[in-house]
Amino acid sequence: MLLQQFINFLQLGSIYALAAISFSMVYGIAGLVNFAHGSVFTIAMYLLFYASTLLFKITSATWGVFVLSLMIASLGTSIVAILMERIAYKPLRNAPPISVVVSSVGVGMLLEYLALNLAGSKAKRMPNLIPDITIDIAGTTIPLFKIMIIVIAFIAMIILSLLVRKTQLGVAMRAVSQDKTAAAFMGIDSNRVITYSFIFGAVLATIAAGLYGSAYSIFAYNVGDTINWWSFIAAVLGGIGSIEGAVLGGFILGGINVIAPMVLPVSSYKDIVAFGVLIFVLLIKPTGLLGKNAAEKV
Amino acid sequence: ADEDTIYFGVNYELTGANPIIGESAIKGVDMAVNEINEAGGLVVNGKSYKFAYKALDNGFNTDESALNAQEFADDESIVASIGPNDSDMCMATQAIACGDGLPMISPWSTLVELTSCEYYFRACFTDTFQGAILANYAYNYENARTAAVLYDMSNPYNEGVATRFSEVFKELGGEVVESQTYNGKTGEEDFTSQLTKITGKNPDILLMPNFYEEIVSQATQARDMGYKGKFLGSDTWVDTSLLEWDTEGLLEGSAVVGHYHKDIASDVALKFIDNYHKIYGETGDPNDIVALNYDAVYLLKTAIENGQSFERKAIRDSLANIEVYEGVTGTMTFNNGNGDPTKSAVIMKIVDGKFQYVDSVTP
Amino acid sequence: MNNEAIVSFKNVCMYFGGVKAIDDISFDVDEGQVFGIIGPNGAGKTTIFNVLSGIYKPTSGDIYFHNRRINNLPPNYITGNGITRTFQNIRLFENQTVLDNLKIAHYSHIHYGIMDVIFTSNRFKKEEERIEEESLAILDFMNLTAYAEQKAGALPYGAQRRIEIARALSCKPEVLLLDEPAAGMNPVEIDELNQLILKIRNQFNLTVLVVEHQMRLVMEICNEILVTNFGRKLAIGKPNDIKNNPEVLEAYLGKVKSNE
Amino acid sequence: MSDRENRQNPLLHVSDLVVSYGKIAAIKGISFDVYKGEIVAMLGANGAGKTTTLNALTSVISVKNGEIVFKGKNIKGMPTHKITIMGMIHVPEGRRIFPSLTVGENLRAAAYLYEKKDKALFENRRDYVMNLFPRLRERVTQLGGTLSGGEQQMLAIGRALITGGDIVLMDEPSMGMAPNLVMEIFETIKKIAENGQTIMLVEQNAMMAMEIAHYCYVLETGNVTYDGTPQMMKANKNIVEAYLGS
Amino acid sequence: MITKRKNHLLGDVIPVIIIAAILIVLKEFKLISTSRLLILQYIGLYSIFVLGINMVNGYLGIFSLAHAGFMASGAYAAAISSKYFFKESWMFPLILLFGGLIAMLIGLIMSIPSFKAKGDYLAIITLGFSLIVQSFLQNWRFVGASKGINNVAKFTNIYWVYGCLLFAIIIVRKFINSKYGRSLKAIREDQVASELVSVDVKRAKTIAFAVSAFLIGISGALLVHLLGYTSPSAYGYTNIVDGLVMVYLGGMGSITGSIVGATLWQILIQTLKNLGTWRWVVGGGLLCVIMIFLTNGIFGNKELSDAIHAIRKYFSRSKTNKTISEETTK
Ligand SMILES: Nc1ncnc2c1ncn2[C@@H]1O[C@H](COP(=O)(O)OP(=O)(O)OP(=O)(O)O)[C@@H](O)[C@H]1O
Ligand SMILES: Nc1ncnc2c1ncn2[C@@H]1O[C@H](COP(=O)(O)OP(=O)(O)OP(=O)(O)O)[C@@H](O)[C@H]1O
Ligand SMILES: CC(C)C[C@H](N)C(=O)O
Ligand SMILES: [Mg+2]
Ligand SMILES: [Mg+2]
Repeated sequence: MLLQQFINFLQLGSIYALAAISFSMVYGIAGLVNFAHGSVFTIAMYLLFYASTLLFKITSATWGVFVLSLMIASLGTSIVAILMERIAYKPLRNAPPISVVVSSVGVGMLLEYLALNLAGSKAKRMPNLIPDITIDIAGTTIPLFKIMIIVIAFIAMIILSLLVRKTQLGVAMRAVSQDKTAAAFMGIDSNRVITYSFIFGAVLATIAAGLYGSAYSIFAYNVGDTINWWSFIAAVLGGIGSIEGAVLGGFILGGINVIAPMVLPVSSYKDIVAFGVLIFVLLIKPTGLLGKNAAEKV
Repeated sequence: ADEDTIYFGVNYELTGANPIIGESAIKGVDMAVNEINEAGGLVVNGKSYKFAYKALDNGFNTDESALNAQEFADDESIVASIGPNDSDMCMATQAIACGDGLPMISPWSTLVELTSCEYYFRACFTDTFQGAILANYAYNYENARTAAVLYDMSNPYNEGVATRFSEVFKELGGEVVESQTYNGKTGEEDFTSQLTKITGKNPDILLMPNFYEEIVSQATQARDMGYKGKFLGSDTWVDTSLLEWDTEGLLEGSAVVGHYHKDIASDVALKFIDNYHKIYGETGDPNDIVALNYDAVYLLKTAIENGQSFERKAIRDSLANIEVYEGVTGTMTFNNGNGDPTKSAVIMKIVDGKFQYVDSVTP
Repeated sequence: MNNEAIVSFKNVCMYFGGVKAIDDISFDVDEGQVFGIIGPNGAGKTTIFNVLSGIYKPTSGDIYFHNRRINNLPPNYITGNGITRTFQNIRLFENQTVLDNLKIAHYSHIHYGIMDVIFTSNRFKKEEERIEEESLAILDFMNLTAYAEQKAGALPYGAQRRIEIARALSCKPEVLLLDEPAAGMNPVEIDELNQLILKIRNQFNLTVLVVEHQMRLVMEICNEILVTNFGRKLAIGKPNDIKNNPEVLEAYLGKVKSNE
Repeated sequence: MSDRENRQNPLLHVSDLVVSYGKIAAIKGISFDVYKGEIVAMLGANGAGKTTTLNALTSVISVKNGEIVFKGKNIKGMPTHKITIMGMIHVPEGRRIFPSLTVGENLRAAAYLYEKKDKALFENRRDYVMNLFPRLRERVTQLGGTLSGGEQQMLAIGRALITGGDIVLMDEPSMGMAPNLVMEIFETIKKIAENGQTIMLVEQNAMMAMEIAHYCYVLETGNVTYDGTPQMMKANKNIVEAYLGS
Repeated sequence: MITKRKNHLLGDVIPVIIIAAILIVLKEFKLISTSRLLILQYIGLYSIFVLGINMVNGYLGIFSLAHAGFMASGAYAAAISSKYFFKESWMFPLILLFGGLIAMLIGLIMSIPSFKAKGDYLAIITLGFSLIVQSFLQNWRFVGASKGINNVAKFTNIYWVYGCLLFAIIIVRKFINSKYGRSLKAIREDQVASELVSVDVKRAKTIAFAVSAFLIGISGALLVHLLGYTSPSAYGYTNIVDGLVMVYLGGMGSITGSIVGATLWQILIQTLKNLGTWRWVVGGGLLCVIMIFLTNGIFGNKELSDAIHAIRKYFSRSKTNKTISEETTK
């Protein structure tokens, strides 16, 4: 039972963590609390749904369908993300960040309700994207998809973390996030770098959607809403701009969600406890768990 | 021409958290209105009038629900209002119903407090009623002696059913071994901890009075956590999508309370189902929301024709005195001294991926 | 001697992790002096100002102002009670007018409360009038009147430096800390600044501490100079002694003497 | 290089440049040339428009009127990063260090254009910079934002040296530098020029600037009022009085 | 010389008085339907709400999401007080005050995290606070848990709403033009520099949060007594986002902007209703377009009174032209 709960925690944590880093890509680099990111997640869900439903009509090779529909959906969400960036955010590059937040709220609504109008208000069930196999670990049967979710999420996280920390592009991304003009003096095209961050964000959101869909198959047009809030919370909790932080934040939220109802006598107090813990942590570490102290010297 | 048209308002949840409610609701209303008009409209004082409605989206938002209600109340051509469906939305309009004397019929709000206002009526039974039925069913039909509940604590409906179920189940001699909640408003999708606790107590039956979109996930997780017993569901389960989604048959054997069933359907109901398929061409049968909204319109019609008046007060009085209305969702009688109809509920069981009729319960 | 000192450092240390920004520094500043602090880049000069104005709490040691220990006081309290500074990287309220920049700095010397605000009491009106007049007077003194209604951020560098000084004066300090006031000025402008600093000191009865790399300023107006290097005190003395101190020449001024 | 009049094809040619903030013109139609291998100094009082000029060259602010020809190509309105790629490097006023990147990462960001292709070049240049400013080597892992003012200035210059390019625009590189380092910086500038890079230098330290410059322009409230060789400048009483002091 | 700048209090208040007068006429002569009147009351009370948010998010420049929590506290406190203590309609001012004060008390507590945490970290702390309030109300049986409170006396009317709005505007104006207001704007730009010119940052933040919460609490109190009902679900994410949209749409740090933001958003919600499910496709698009073309919100940080000031200046200039040209030649 404990092992099972642990796996559940890992599963939920991985999904939150992945969603959080996908959010964090744009958030950390373009410095934008992107309320429309949830809509990208929603769109990813629909694209995955339609792509896989269609593909399953042709073939029954689950893995193939999984990978292929992820690719199709990633392409779709990337295009959406690029358009979104060009149309709604680029004109606001020099605006106060908060204006961009409001603009993103607008874009988010637009995309979400577009999805509602195109796909209908009926909820959908994501086909099983990961083969329905169970494995035995120490006497407990664990569905394969749970393991896969955890594995895929970890791979994505490690790749991304290396990318941002070690590569030239990663350094450029962080430079752009701090001073676009100064970055331009180094020959860095900030628009391009920001576009990359939107694309990475979209692809990661798509993977997160694929995993989410495998775990919780029924979804409607507003799935992305709460995911977005959780991602925002996780990203901040871990320390803004830190990929590892977002991962940690995601796992903590997952942990609270799994542990709180377990230890509390009355599960309806769960949210109070969860947000209480959140506030407490941020009061003790006001720059997030892994966030660097904002480098400001007088 | 316009003088011959009688309007009512529809205050419905087209956008916001659960757009499927609004979409289904308007289908039911639309069907009923068209049918009535085809059949010659409303006949009052020997004259026949066309029946029509003005629909306003409330965005699943209390401010907007109230505003819609106020707009209907102001509009003198509007005789009554149908909806909202959600209890929270309804409660925001309650003060207007009474304050301005506009009769309102909620098709689907099962919250007990709703009809404490004398202008509010409903086309459905209440949470107390269905909670009791569920408890009885669990105890007597399934011989359950221990039960557990898992419900969305952010919604008064879910809480209402769960609470009543627990009360009655205890009265009958059973024991509610675990009562677990989650918060639907924060988009919770993982219930494994709650379900682990429930499974640990090994209840005979598990009640999940939640919206059907959440059920598959909850059932899957319950099974994953090793829950072997049966599930029990409330009227928010009754939508054929639920059965389509349940590809693994996890819900087999679960029982739910609903508002009507094809197998015991009256002619009215059969015609309704038939028409629905003709108009909307959908494979699944109309869900309870469609049926209740349809009935709500007919209730209004009945009241108007009974009272032979379009006056709001008169409509209210005549609604309160409807003796028999044969609806899709059963026969209703308003004899409780308030806006609650006396009507029966249907117990159904999910067998072979279908809702199978088990029994009807009359109060 | 000690009792006359308005500001004194006693064995102050300030460490950032492994970096010893200030390492055991002691000195006294007498009232009415212009006290210079010089030293190579990263020698801890700005950090001395930072601990003195309360932004950082020193790792160890004590700081006295009028013989009162001020190590643990919050910055706004220290500023309100007589030690005010300017910044090496100008930090004006860029989007506000020059006049408002000065009015903000009056904060601790405005005597009315919330209730006066709500009821627009006479006291409120009088105080508001007073600070407006005082601000304008300071601007006039600093030759900045022309800029009063302009946004501070759009003004030339030199003007911004003077506005910073004007703003600091609005806090009614006894001790004024200037961090590289002459940076970005040409020799002619520096000469003007020298006069200005002396004028301010005399007019407002101040003690001035100034960090600067421009010898044209330091040697001209300072009564005493502290030289730091790697966070430690290298020398302290009169300008002439410092100018000819071989250690200072080696570590700071460079082999060739500055053009004088 | 005093035979400037006879030289053809300046590396950078600016004519009738007008820049304004809102309605107020900060630069009122200035022209100047910079030839390859030269150190050109631009002098002027506070607020004369020196920074504005440099910012206009690299499109940090938009140009209202005039022409900017760099390597024979009109770069007016070209995005900043493309101008950098063409070889014009800007060391801005106020240093503009990336505060949350470490010193090492700041330097690495400066090699964005070629690091992938030529890692060795980056390492060479980085070593050169670190030898020039040993303090930067000591502090590779310190966050840029916590450096002292002068240390930041070292880093800003170091970044430009790493980026390379044909012409470096320096906005008051000696600002906030200790006297001993000021001399070192001017020597470095001289050395860079000798190695073939061109320098456009904005300086308040007119004395030092003139020592190393080949040609000077004097800017007064948005207009070029004098230009000539340093010798000519030093001979001009007005200029000496206004910028060099007694 | 400097034109001495008077506080054109009337500049902001007069329009509201005029509007209110028009409303009274409309209402008393029944020239307007009750539902239009209801929209106007929403506009009025959300203007108060937004003015409150603006104190912290606009003037102080903190990205706070605490407003849902403040509104809930004000609404519930007021509802309880009118249900159990202040049952008569003449006690309505007491009810409003009670709602405002309870919210203010909570606001005082909420200012503490802002001493230490900054930016989005503070945003999440305040978000957590709002959600804790909501969750607490969902659990509290005494106030109906998720069912909320119904049968609350409908004391609110257009006079109360616009009376309170007028009060709110005056309070905010006075506040902003005092040393406290100036210090908020200074902190918004540079907290460290503010401290180093003697501004008591903690005090300024505490006061800002308190005033903000007080106004938001009053708007909540007005809302419950307008609808006669409230439930916890009204104070969740939607409320939080709506508040943000209204503040920044109008312009942060502008009183006029707050009112314009609230008005525009309420009108947008109503007019788009006819579009069915397309309403938020259009609404979202519009929001985005407005922000692109008016990057600082509709009013930016300008006030209506600035326009009056400018006009006055223009006219006075033509009169005193001579003296000014004298000054400039000097
Ligand atoms: N917050 C901090 N974290 C880490 N190191 C710091 C911090 N503040 C200062 N330092 C280091 O402490 C040393 C002293 O810095 P300080 O700013 O006092 O130098 P300075 O003497 O003012 O130099 P300059 O003349 O260049 O302005 C520097 O090496 C600097 O890098
Ligand atoms: N953002 C701005 N908005 C409005 N005016 C500006 C702005 N930046 C600069 N100016 C004005 O343009 C003129 C030129 O300024 P610039 O910064 O180019 O001068 P500078 O020669 O570099 O002076 P310094 O030696 O002080 O750096 C000044 O009068 C200044 O007030
Ligand atoms: C779930 C809701 C839309 C309907 C439910 N019967 C209620 O009373 O609220
Ligand atoms: Mg310094
Ligand atoms: Mg400059």
